[in-house]
Amino acid sequence: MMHAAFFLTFAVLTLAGAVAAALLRNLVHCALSLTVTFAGLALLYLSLGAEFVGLTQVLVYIGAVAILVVFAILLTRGSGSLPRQMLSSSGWRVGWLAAVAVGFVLVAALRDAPFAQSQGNAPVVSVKEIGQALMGPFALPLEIVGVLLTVALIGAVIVAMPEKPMLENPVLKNQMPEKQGGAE
Amino acid sequence: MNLNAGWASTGWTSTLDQIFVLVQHRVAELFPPVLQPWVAMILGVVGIVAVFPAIFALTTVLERKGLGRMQNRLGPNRVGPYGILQPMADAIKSLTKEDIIPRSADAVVHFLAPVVLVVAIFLGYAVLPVGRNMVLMPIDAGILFFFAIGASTELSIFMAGWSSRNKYSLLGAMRAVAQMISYEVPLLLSAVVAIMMTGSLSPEAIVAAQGGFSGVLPHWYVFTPWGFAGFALFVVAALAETNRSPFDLPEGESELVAGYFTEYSGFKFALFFLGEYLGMMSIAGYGITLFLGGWGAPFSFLAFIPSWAWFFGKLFLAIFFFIWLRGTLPRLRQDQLMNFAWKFMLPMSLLNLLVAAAWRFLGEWLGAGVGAEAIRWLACAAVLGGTYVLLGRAMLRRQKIGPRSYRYAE
Amino acid sequence: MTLTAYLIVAAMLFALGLGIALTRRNAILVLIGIELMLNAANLNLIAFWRFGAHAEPMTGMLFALFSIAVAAAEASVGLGLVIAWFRHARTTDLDEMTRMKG
Amino acid sequence: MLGEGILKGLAETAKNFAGSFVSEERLTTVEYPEQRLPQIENTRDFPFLVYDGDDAMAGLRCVSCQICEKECPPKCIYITKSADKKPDYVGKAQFYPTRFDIDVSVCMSCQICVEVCPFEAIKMDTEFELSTEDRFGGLILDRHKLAKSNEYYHQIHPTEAAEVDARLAEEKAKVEAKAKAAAEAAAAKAAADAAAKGTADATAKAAESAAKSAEGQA
Repeated sequence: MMHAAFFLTFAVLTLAGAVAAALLRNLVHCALSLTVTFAGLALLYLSLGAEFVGLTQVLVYIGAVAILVVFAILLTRGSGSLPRQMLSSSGWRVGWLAAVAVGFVLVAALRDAPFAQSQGNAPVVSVKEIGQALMGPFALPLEIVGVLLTVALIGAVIVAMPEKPMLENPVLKNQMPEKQGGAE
Repeated sequence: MNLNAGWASTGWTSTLDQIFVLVQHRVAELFPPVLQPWVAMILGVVGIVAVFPAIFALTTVLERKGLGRMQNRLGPNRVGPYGILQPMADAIKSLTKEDIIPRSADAVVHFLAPVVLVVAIFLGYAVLPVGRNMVLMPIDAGILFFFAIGASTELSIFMAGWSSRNKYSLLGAMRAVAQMISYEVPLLLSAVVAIMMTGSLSPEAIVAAQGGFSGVLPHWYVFTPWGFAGFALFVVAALAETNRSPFDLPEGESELVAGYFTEYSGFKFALFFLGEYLGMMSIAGYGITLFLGGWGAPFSFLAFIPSWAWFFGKLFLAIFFFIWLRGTLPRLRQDQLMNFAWKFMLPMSLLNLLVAAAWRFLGEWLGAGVGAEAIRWLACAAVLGGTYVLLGRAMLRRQKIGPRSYRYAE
Repeated sequence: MTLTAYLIVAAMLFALGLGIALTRRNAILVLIGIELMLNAANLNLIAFWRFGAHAEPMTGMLFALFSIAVAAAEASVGLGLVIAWFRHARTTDLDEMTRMKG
Repeated sequence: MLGEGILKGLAETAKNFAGSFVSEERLTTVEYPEQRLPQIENTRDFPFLVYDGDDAMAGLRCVSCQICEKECPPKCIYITKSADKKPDYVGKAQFYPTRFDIDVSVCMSCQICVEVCPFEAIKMDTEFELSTEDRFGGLILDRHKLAKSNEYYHQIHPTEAAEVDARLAEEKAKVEAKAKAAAEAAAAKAAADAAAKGTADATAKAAESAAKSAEGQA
């Protein structure tokens, strides 16, 4: 009973945040409601007994991704409210139709799907066991994730680095048209 | 609740040590069994919500008096004996002030920001062991919980700065968020050494691992080379993380009025103030837990003093150190701040991880014995100290400023 | 609560994320939609970890952790690309990103 | 080495912190309402009006020339000139202010009014505890509040007041000498006239006033 109440609260929080992110006009509000969704998901993980994942969700999504999104919005001057026609792309009816259809199909399929469900308690996984698993059987994925994160870090820095002006770029310099003289 | 094994003391000292836990149990037993865990939980929450704001109130006046003494002044001494009731006056003032919301502000976000900040910071206390068996929520990944909560305060600071529709607020918030993100990396990495050595993310386990004495001296992590380096890095990163001087750029009065809470007044401003000090105290509490033995006594012959008294004593010392630094150091520049985070703190904390790992394996290879211990100690200290000197020299070289040249004068 | 309830929440979240990614014009919002879909997948993983008949208790959880790490990398690179594009074209509007060159 | 300066600074503040408990001399502040620093002689903040004699309103040196009102940069002086005249310190008939208000909350203490006053009538005060709850009643000082005796002026700025008095006496002496010379000339003329007309009234009057002013000067 208690668990059901918690589940309903967290699920409503999660979905309400997502709906708000879909409908709000101000981009920063969208980002903040996205944070609500992340928090709701973290609470769902905690209620499922996945303590470590829930806390990682908070640390990574609320602490880093949400901040990143917000910074990106401000850096691209998108913090004001958008006019209605700027909100959605031209094919938004088709898009929402597709999304609702996918959701409907998924929900309908899941409702009747015969999953083998264990009714026992949550599997107890201590942080120590997670660490040992990461260093033992999951060492290779861990290394790959490490490499991926490093590459992403360097890639993001290079992509977002200010571009050199054309005149300093040796390749583009030769392709520049000759300066038009005689401008008064 | 099982008391720590090997903790031998007479009856009344252990009663005094556990007095709050016992009171909690006695009160909870008055209720039907179904409600008992909830009552115990609520009592714990009430305790934290009462004690730490009270310390905050005391800290504000002590800070002002301490700063005054450091600047050869007396500090506030008008309200009550020795000015000790100053927080009351401040509280009355901030509660009776008009609550101003700028006309163009985003009212909802503007209102939510201080609330979210204070709630998040209070959550951080949930896993902080303030005494033996005195932790509200003994979870396995307590330290991770604290860092996750700490990371989420950044968002509320952004909310405050953005929703005010004020360029100073926004600049202050941007500075604060950039600074907090930059210093979160060394903060986490410097804490990791203690976690590595304990082999647990639980604050209680970390405190327990630092228990025990060799001779009269305790086994605190701060007394090892990697522990000392980790502690120093943690303190610097904690200062930056809580926007304390000398890293208080986000609220640099001379250029940003008051940073992200420029547009807040009255009770909301008081909430920000409260949040700032509570954040400082919680991060100091975790620093104590990670490196200074938590609630452990510093000498074996003083172990009869209750554990909570030790914790709060250490907390007050940490707060005094923060005040001392504030009275001493001028504010950094933004470029110095970022340089320091990425070019000094990050390499140092990464090296410290390496040294901590080396310490562990050197201990296995060299075996026990005073000579082996000394070699291990000196080797680790030499690596850390040498790198500190080299990196420090590099930092200082960059700062050297040539003689000023004038284009038109002279 | 049953496994199905969690899965339905995840499915609805996925549909919402898909809707955002398909319909919104701002590139950052599209990234937000993709994040939501990834999170829905994570919720599925954790729900199956909790309720599934687990021969290996660690795998589901660790998969979710790796998924979070990958999502973080994806977000950082994606937002870096958006900022780079904005610097180039002064817009984050996907309908206006019609040039292949540059 | 990095951090050396921080340690030095920490030692310095620690010395201050501990020292402030040991020796009172280290404390640079005074407990204001109870303790006060002695004012230096040149302390000055807001203007006041000097009067001579006992009656404040009768003895005001101000002749309502309104130069200060015009020169005041923040325009905080308000003067209304009288319709009638009354004799000033040299006995010359002058206008006097029926209204002389200074809005001290606007005044910026620049002292230009003092510099431009040709009659040494407006001087700078040292009174600074002017805070009040009443903005318009308490901070717009009228001529009754502004008038302060020459003795008070001597008390707060002795050197400056002595200089002012000397200057005024000199001026007065000059005026009197002139008056005397004029009187004597007049007397001579009057005597000549009296000789002609046989009336000595004017002579007596002039001689009397000259004697009186000589007495006053002494």
